Amino acid sequence: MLMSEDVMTEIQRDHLFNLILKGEREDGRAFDEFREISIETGTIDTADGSARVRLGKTDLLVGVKIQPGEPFPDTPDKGVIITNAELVPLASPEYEAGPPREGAIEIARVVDRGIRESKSLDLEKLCITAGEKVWIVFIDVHVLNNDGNIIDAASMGSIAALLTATIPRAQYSMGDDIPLPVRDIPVAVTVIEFGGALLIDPSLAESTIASTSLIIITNSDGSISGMQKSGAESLKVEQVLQAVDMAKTAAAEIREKFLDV
Amino acid sequence: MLMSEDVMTEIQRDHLFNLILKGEREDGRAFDEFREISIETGTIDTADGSARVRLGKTDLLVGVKIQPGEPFPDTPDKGVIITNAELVPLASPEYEAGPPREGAIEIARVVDRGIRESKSLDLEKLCITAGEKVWIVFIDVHVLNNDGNIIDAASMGSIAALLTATIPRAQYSMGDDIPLPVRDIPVAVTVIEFGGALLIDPSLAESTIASTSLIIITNSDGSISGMQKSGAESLKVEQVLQAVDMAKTAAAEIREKFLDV
Amino acid sequence: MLMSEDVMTEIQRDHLFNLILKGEREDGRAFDEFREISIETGTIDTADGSARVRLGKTDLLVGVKIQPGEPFPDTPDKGVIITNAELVPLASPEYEAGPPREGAIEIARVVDRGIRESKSLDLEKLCITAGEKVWIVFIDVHVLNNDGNIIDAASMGSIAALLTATIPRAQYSMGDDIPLPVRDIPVAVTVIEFGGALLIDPSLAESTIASTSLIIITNSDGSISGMQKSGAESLKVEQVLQAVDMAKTAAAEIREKFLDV
Amino acid sequence: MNEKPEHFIVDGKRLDGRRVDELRSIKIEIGTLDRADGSCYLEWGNNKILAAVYGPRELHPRHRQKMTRSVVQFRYNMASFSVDERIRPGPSRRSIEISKVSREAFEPVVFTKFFPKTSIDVFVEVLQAGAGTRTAGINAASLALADAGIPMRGLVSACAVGKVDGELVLDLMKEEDNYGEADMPVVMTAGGQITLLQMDGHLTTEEFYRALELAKTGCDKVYELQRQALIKKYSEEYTAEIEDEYIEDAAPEGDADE
Amino acid sequence: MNEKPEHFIVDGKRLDGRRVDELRSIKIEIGTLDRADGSCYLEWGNNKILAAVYGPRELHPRHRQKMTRSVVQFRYNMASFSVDERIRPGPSRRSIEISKVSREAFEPVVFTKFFPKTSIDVFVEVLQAGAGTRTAGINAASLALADAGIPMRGLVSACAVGKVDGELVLDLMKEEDNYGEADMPVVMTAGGQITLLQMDGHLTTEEFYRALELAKTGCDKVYELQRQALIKKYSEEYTAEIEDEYIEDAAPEGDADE
Amino acid sequence: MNEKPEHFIVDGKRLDGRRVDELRSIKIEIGTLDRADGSCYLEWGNNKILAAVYGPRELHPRHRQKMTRSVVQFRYNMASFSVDERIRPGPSRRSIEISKVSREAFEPVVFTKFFPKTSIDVFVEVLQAGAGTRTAGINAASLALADAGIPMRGLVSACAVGKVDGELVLDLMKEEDNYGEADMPVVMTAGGQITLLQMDGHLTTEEFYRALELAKTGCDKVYELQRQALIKKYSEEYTAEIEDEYIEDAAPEGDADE
Repeated sequence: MLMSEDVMTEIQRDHLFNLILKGEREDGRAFDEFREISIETGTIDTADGSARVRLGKTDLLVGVKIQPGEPFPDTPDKGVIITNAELVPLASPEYEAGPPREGAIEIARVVDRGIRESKSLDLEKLCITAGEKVWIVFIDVHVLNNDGNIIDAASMGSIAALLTATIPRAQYSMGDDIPLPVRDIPVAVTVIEFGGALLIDPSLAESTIASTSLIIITNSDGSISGMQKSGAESLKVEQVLQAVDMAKTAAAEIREKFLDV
Repeated sequence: MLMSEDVMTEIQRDHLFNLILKGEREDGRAFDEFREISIETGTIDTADGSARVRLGKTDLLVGVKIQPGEPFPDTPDKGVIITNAELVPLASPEYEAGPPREGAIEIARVVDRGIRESKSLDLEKLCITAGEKVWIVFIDVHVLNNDGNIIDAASMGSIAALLTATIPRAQYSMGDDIPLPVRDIPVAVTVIEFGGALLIDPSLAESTIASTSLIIITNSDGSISGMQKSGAESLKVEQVLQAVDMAKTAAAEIREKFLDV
Repeated sequence: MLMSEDVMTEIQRDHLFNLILKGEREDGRAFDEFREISIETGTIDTADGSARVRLGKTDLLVGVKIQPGEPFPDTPDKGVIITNAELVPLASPEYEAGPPREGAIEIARVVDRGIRESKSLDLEKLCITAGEKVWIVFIDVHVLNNDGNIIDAASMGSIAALLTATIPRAQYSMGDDIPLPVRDIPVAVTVIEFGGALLIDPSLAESTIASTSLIIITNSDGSISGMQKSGAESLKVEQVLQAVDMAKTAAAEIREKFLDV
Repeated sequence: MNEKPEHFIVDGKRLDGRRVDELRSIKIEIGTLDRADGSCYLEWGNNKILAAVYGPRELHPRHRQKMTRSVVQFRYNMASFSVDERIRPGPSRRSIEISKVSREAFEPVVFTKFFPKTSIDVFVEVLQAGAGTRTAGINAASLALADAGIPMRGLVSACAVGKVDGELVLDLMKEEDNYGEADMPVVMTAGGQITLLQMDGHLTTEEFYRALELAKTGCDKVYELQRQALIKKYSEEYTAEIEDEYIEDAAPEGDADE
Repeated sequence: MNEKPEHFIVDGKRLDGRRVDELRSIKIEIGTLDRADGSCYLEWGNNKILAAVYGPRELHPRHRQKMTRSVVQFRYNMASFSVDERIRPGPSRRSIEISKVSREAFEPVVFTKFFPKTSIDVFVEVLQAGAGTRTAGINAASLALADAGIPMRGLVSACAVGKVDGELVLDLMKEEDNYGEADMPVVMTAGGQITLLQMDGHLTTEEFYRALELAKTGCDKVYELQRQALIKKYSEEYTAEIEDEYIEDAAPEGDADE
Repeated sequence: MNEKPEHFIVDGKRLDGRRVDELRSIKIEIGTLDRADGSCYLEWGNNKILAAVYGPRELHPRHRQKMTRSVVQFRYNMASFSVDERIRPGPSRRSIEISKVSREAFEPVVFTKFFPKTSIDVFVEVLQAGAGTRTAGINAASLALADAGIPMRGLVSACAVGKVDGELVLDLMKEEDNYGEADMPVVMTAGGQITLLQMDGHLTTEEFYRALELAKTGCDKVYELQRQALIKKYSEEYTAEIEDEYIEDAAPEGDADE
């Protein structure tokens, strides 16, 4: 290799920075513009709900499985949500096999909190016998191709999979299958800061260069149900406020175009 | 070290190859001849069945423990077989402490399938209370000295240990102890291909040189209940057919001489 | 680094050795003298019993949690003691994050045996429903600053925490909280051998130099309930006998001054 | 899980209407993943499989490097939602064994000597499982390796033979796999060399001989589909490249640097 | 666990008597641990927290070293007895996430470029947990870094804002945390730069703006307490050093070598 | 598991007929394993134990190598079928502690300085457990080390003393171990230096003094058996070597290269 990775990064950083000064992005998008989005539901027959999301070249699958199990001791009359993200080595040369690392854990936990805190699922309706048996909703995010902004794709995929999921009551001799009751449609939007500018839906190159992002999860009524700064740089209060506005607008558009049920 | 391991291997390969051209093996055996076999049962008092197998200098112990436990959800009225192989570092300079690696897992799974697919154990007779309690049969292969062909030795040891095993009903206040019901005697025979020739029961040197083997498990009536190609080379159809014949003949002999009950 | 760690150790060894020849220790203590001891109980509200022990600059916390759980199958009518020691990397540059290593395991097991073998806890009184439910007593040793002799500090902390612990019966609707019944006060004293001399309560420097120690756990009546030689050197019989006498005397003093209830 | 059917073959037709020597429908897409050096998406009956290849690339940790050849690595993994009962993520004893025999199915055909000190990493993700995931995964991986431009002696093709109602059948579906009398996955080169062979169940020697022949016809059919998919892919790419060039030529030159 | 109270705020007072913009009592001790390069013990309401810093020190394994900067590592850990129900020792998904965002709360202010190839290791042990352990841990860690003499752009200060009974409140206590409508931990520099921001729950945009302002006032208060603790520590040490010198001077010279 | 017997000693005899200072029967085979550099199979009462030694050999990973000495490693392991209730394979807290104290029982006698950068690896497998596996394992390991030709100051010998019915007894059997009042495994050199000492239970100081004396007589007896086994092994080998030479001489010279 003639140039080290650091040198490559330095050159790419300069290139992207110069573009941004001119108000441009490498792929021609506006700063507040998502890449092309495609959400396909019902992809996986073995799941109780599923969605394949493509965000530009980022590609992932969310599978929802719903099975009876024990409630947590401190919430005996509520169903349980368990969210997991697998960054399998098929999806990126940077991913390695092994137990989930902090990146995968953060993705799973942020997606989980978005669903949970928006009260999108009515957990009390997922109780079968209080203290004994409740429905466990497993949300598994399986990344297939990482071209940046896994979080937003995983968030879209999760809510799309839940919206189309069925509680498999017949399989456990508990009556007819019914749709999973979903009350709200939280949408995560990631905003990165770079050279003073704010950009949504970072590509892989953009997120490599600008390591700091703010993930904002907003609900149908425009309220916020989750937020997470991620990355090694700080943000100014004004930037945070502006990011929230950008996220709200983008989320509303995504909700309307892709998650309308 | 003056010569690298690779050079050593090269020399040994040439030596073995030249021998084979002459129809000979390093230890003077015929191509279709096992090393000396000794099977001693009832070796371990703490086990419910046990066998120590010596195959040339290969030495291992199989212990069978039978304990009550829960059935698998999809076979509520059947007992459970759990097979495990421990390649402990005492047995070979190549073995390391730690969780089982693919080699140990393959050995356990092939031995397990031999027992399972031959329907040697009548799993329905191992049911105590359907859906609640069945006998779990643990087959533990403990390798003591690896001088090649662990699989065949483990297979002989497993069936020998099962043939002499007792269901410890008294210990669990379920009546008198009874022999474990064994219906068939599957025997695994490993055949390696090297320089166009087929050899059974490879020594350690032979299996280092000729990494590809075909393991064939045959039953008392000559039928086949398991097969596994292992190793990085391919085999021709004719070779596979010839290997099956060699394995059948050798298995019948082993069954008659060492596993006659 | 101009001097390697080995050289540093060599110099320190010589220094300590010369001191000992003169009957002295680096910090001015007599050979049979503990460093300053402070035991504070009830430190942690979330625990059912707790003690913070300072032994010179060594600093640790013992927390006792008492929860209902299942008995061991072979002692269906007895409570359970589970002892664990966490050598967290905050406490020493030598400690690393990860599962407990042999050092932490030895500490936990020796402390555990001291409590167990002195029959300090009446395990039969910790039975709730024989064969089904008993009180599990978790003793967790959390090391905060390792300046040597963790074992003795952990032993003092454990018994101090148990002496002030409460069985939280109210929390589980089983009546009023009652004190945990403690019958004896075992005390561990560590003696190291160095240059022919015996010293109690080794500082970190002393225990680095003289790797071999004898831990002696004695009870209120002067009897011995546990002993453990630790380290790579051998001991003479006379040394062991003398160490037992030193330990007995020191333990009696610690018991009287710090664990009198 | 479904109950065991009374008969697997009625009037020469199987439960899904196939003849005994007929494959389930197969759909192949080559090069579906952007980050991988080669990739393939494959549907086979109810199986949905993705395979990706990375490499040759430097192998870490270094002490695992081979001075005279590349190391082939293979990881077969099931998505937790790919089966009826959710499975815990991470390797199982089953997936470790499948990974091993799958790797060995490729080692005879990959020219590893060309790339010392490197690894060639093959990843198979089972997105939806419906009997025969290992053979489906190997067929996909074979094409992903070709797509990555890894030099090989040729493709390998995989197919299973089983026994139901005492008859040998090609390419088991789920019920046949669960309740059948034998299952024998086979991987072959176009020339009929066997690179993977496993068998569970109960076959007479004579049945085994015939099963191997049936497997050969299955592998041949699969090979033909693989070959067509590659031709389609490469001719498309060829067309696409021409179009791209045309477009590039048409664009004003100065833009390229922006 | 306590039941959800009917009202969290009565007559402008919270369950523990505080006003909505009032912090719980905070107690700070700097330099409590002998082995660490820097340390801090902090009580905040019912939280009891220890933080220690080691480094800059050589980073192992070597392949994780950075040639141009130091690597900040952060480990948040809860003692098994620190909560109501005993927790198993070792990292959980929650503690791994907290460790990550806490590390990122310090990376903007630590001058890592001064110490290539090294690590700066921050360890936080929660000895007793009572709502807000991550913010308490970060405040303690901030002082432990200062105590270790690690060059920083300045301290960072942490505080959470929440919502109960529809009102924004500063520094949640346990009941407010368990049953409240939102929880938003924030870490700021003295200049108001945000180095950590998380939010769970439900806030309108307008509420969020106000919550951020309230967090700023909380962080400012915490910063003042941190500053005072450092001044107290360093003036004490200054005095102590003078005394030590005096004592050393007074001691007979020959003794020092023994 | 057996019930606790009413009396352990009746008319001066123990449950198995032994006197209080009598050992269970011991059977020793040296050099039973082919691959190991040294090995020993030992039966002691109901214990069946195998020990093997590998080394001195290069220690991996390298950063664990010591520049001035060899590293002794010891792994005590129980076969899953070696006890009444099957145990899960792999290390337990108990086996990790036993491995540690066993290693330390050998470190005082092995001349580690002769072999810098290497490890000497001792493996003990408990095939059948019947009270006293750690002492049995150490006795076997001692002979395996000698068989491997590892230079040592001398053998070490191990024996336990216990207390039942208020009396001290040598070499506990299972019931005495399970229900006795004390258990004290001891390892000594021939010169009476103590290299392992553990004690669980309840002993007065006076009892402890006597227990240590009793342990010494036990270790002395074991030492004698170990010595005899070595003599027997080496004289056999000596004879065998002479025979081999004779045979070699008798064979036609040309054959050796085939």
